[in-house]
Amino acid sequence: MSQYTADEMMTVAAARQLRDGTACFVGIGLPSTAANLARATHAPDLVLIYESGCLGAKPDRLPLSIGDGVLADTADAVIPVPEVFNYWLQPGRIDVGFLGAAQLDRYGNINTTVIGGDYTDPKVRLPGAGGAPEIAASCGEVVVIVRQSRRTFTERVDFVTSVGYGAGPGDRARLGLRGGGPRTVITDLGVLEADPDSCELTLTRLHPGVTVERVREATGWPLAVADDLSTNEPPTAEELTVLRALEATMRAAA
Amino acid sequence: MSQYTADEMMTVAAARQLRDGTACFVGIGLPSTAANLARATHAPDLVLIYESGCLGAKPDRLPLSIGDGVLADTADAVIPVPEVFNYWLQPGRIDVGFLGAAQLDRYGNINTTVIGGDYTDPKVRLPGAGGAPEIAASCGEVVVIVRQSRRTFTERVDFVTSVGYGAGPGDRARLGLRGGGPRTVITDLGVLEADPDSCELTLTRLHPGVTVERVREATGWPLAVADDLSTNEPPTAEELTVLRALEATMRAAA
Amino acid sequence: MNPVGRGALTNVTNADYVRDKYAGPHAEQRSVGAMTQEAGRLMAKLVPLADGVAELVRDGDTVALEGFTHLIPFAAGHEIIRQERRDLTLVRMTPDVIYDQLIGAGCARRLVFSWGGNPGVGSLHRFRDAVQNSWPVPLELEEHSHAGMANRYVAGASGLPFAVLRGYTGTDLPRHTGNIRSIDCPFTGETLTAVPALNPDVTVVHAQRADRAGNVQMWGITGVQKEAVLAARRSLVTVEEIVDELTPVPGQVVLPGWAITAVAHVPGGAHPSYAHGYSVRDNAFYVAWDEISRDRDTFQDWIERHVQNAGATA
Amino acid sequence: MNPVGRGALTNVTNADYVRDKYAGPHAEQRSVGAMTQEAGRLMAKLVPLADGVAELVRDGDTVALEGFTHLIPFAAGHEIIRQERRDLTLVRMTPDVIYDQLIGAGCARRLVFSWGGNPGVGSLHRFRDAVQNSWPVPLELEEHSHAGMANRYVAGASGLPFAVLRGYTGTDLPRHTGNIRSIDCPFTGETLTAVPALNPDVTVVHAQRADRAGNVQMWGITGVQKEAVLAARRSLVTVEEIVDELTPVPGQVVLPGWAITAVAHVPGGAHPSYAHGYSVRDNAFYVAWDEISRDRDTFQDWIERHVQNAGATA
Repeated sequence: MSQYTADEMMTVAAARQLRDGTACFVGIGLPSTAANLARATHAPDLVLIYESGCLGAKPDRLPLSIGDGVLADTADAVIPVPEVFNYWLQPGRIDVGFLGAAQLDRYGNINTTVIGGDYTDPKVRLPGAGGAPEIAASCGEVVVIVRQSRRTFTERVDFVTSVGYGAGPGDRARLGLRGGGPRTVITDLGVLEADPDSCELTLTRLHPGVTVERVREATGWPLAVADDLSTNEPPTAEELTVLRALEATMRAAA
Repeated sequence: MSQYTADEMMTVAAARQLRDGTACFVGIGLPSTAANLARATHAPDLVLIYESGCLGAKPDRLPLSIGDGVLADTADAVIPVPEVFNYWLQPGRIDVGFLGAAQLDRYGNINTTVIGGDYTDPKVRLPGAGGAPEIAASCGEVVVIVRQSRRTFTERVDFVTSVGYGAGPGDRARLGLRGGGPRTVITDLGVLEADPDSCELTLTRLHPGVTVERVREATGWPLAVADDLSTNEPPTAEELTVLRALEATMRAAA
Repeated sequence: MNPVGRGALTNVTNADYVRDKYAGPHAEQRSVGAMTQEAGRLMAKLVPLADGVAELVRDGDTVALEGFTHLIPFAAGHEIIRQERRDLTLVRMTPDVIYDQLIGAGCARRLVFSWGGNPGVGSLHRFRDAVQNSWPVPLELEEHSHAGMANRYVAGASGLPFAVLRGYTGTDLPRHTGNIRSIDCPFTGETLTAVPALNPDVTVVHAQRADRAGNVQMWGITGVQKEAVLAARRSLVTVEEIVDELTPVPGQVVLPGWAITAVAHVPGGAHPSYAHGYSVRDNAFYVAWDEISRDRDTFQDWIERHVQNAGATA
Repeated sequence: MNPVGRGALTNVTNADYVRDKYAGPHAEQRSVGAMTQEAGRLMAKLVPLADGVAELVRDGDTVALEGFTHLIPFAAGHEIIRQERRDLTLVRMTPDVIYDQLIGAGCARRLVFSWGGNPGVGSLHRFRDAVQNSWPVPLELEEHSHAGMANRYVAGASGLPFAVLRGYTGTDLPRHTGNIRSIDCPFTGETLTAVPALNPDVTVVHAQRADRAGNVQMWGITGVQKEAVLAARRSLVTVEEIVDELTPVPGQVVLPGWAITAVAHVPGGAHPSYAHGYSVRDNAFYVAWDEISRDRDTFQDWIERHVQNAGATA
């Protein structure tokens, strides 16, 4: 087993989450890296959908942006952006939505809009919603990839950009959100899964060498831990080789 | 001057109605023949729009149907049918809509749905609305081409498929119809134009050799006749030559 | 409760929704027997036409065979006649000769449409006979405009219950077609027209090509086919050709295999209509149909000889 | 009165409407000075970029420079900075570096958007500085989701006052963005979300090619450009190349010249973004922008040297 970083473990764990043959709505950055790693390893028929309009993109390098030409060149179909949201996302055709977060609460509600202060006078102005609110609403399930820290994993998000389970069980149904919500959160420390009864994000897996205590310290609420907590397999040599080759393509293109 | 038929005079008169550089929504049959005649003679930059999705079609023969391949092969753009109606017709981008009619009343209301009896048990079941209701609603103006007879030019249409001026002045505004309505009706006997005050179709031009009396006999209501009634120029030799060549292409393709 | 605002996010104990799989109008599309799942992969299954119709088109279904005089799925329509489907609600913007045949053969109970005719020729006599004389069975009509039908498919493909348009205003259509309603703009107060989504049980279209994963490629006039397929619970696409790779073509519409239930290889499956790049319209047939279809006996004789006694690829 | 039914068709004497020309949201598109009419023909006018911006982009306008990291109209944005437009309402789904530049240069009063960032790199520092510190001028925000913005353009292009979607539900966006409302389906009673149409005064996009009649052709990722152009009262398209004939290209979007106000020949006009088939993204610039834009002085120095002192084709 090679040496690897916490980010590499996170990306590998996220990639493993994706089943072959499913359709996955991919954001740029960590989600794109993980989805392309999955496609290059155990999930060759993973369907990658980028919100720029590329359905079934099969890039041979990591795209530099959501609208990289390599996505159009390799896609099954390039479609107008309104169709991405209206014809593909909204009707529930997409199995997995991959999201990042600047803040996340115990019910998987996500903030990517503003932190601190007031909406009109924030401490930090973030990029905003993008496709996330409707990805979180309509995909079969949502996978969140985010580095874990007390600043990010907060008791309450400063702005609900994308709804997880709202304030708990039943809220998604009450709001009429038809997708399954954030089933899984992959971090650099481990994996959290929404408890099927309480909807609360629960630590179910640790990355090798990480302790529960360390995850608790990086979580801004009293963290639920699964009884059958397990430890992830470290990245295989193949996973690391492919991941590093992918990242090298991005550096080369940049 | 050559010999010509009443249908040829009608088609030539309709073609002359189309100004170069305008955008025209074309139905199959007489409208398509007239529009292509216009494009081949005085209006080379007439933009032909077919509801099958062909914008700016430039067919070198008369199409056999609204979805003839020659329309796609020669169009500036082939677009999905929903876009024809939503992006092009509905916002009022199209100057002239060309319609036929099975029945027509003095206010240019058109029936292409059922004749006689009751809607659920009609004497004659016609093809129905197609694109006509919204063409009649949204085009800058409407030109109707129809052979004139008492059966067709009726006091009251059996079914309002497409609205002309409703029951008279102000009705289009009241209904929220944004296009100008049926300004001109071209028949095998002459040309009727909507009076700007009364909205009533008024005989303004006769085809050569036709009398007012003959037009009155072919009209199912007391026909208004313009004070300055004039007579159309007969088809020129060029118009007839081009028209007959166009019609020959259709027979050849069939 | 304002469903757009955050609303009252109170705790309840029932968390069923968390465990539920999304069960919207397209749930069935992913689970129609063995047709969509093979070795865990989401892709269209390649099937013989007869099997595709047998599994996907059922008595009583709402069925759309779409096309705008181009790529009309005649062969699939003939297979529906051969398999004697009954009580179908047929949906199409421009029902033409294949719908005349389905109606004359007694497959349809109801027609949802906006223009019914023999394109470039004239009227549909079997359609007329069914409406005017209930032969061979009564035919209910639900009649729209093209703009309305196109938008109904768009809403269906979009997972919305309705669409908004400027349409039908002042016409007699809303007197006879129940599901044309008005709707007010929540911003300007302006009144517009609403029509409900169309979600056929099955949509059947013909296309030029598919690859072995069931990705479908069509070009030329593609009408409302994409929307009709995406609006449907199940879909069957007949194609001229199965190829190893779909090389890009200008003006193409590509439907990914995972959005289609089944693909059948049926060369010439659009005859007498045409497949751009593969065949031209058999205009003589359209003209001949006017005569064939005028009389019930000549119609039945034609169906007997050219459909009933012909194979699945007729 | 039910506007969908025939209503009361009574006689009134005022027939003004009959004589009125249609005066909907696109009336201006056909009559913006000399730009749309030439020898009676409806077509886009070919203009130098500086003239196009001078005539079509006005102080106080609502302006959309659209693109989804591909075909971003940087050169046109720079010309807007050079001509010192002020009080613009900038509209875009993905405001990126060119919007950071316009905002930092003080052209904008308001931003209507759904995601503002340096794509693939990080945050926009001039955007942040304007929001957090009102530098150089305060920037009002109207914030949406991508689905909402895309549908707002679709409604604008369609001549409708609003669009319907499943969106925003449960988020905090409707608390801060006034024009997100709920709407009930007139058929099912289900509550959905409505957003108002976007109709920019002018939309600016970059495309690969145009012909001499101003027909525009773009391909690759074409985002929401078609809708943004069709939704606008006026439009300006910069292109890599003017050609005699637009040969078809797979994946193309063609906008007819009669639907566009003006076309300017600006090779490289998308730099540092890319034009599929003509150039590749200058990623180093996007990375460098992160540094350049962090500091007000380095930003101003860059604008001075690379925009103010550069020609119209910079």
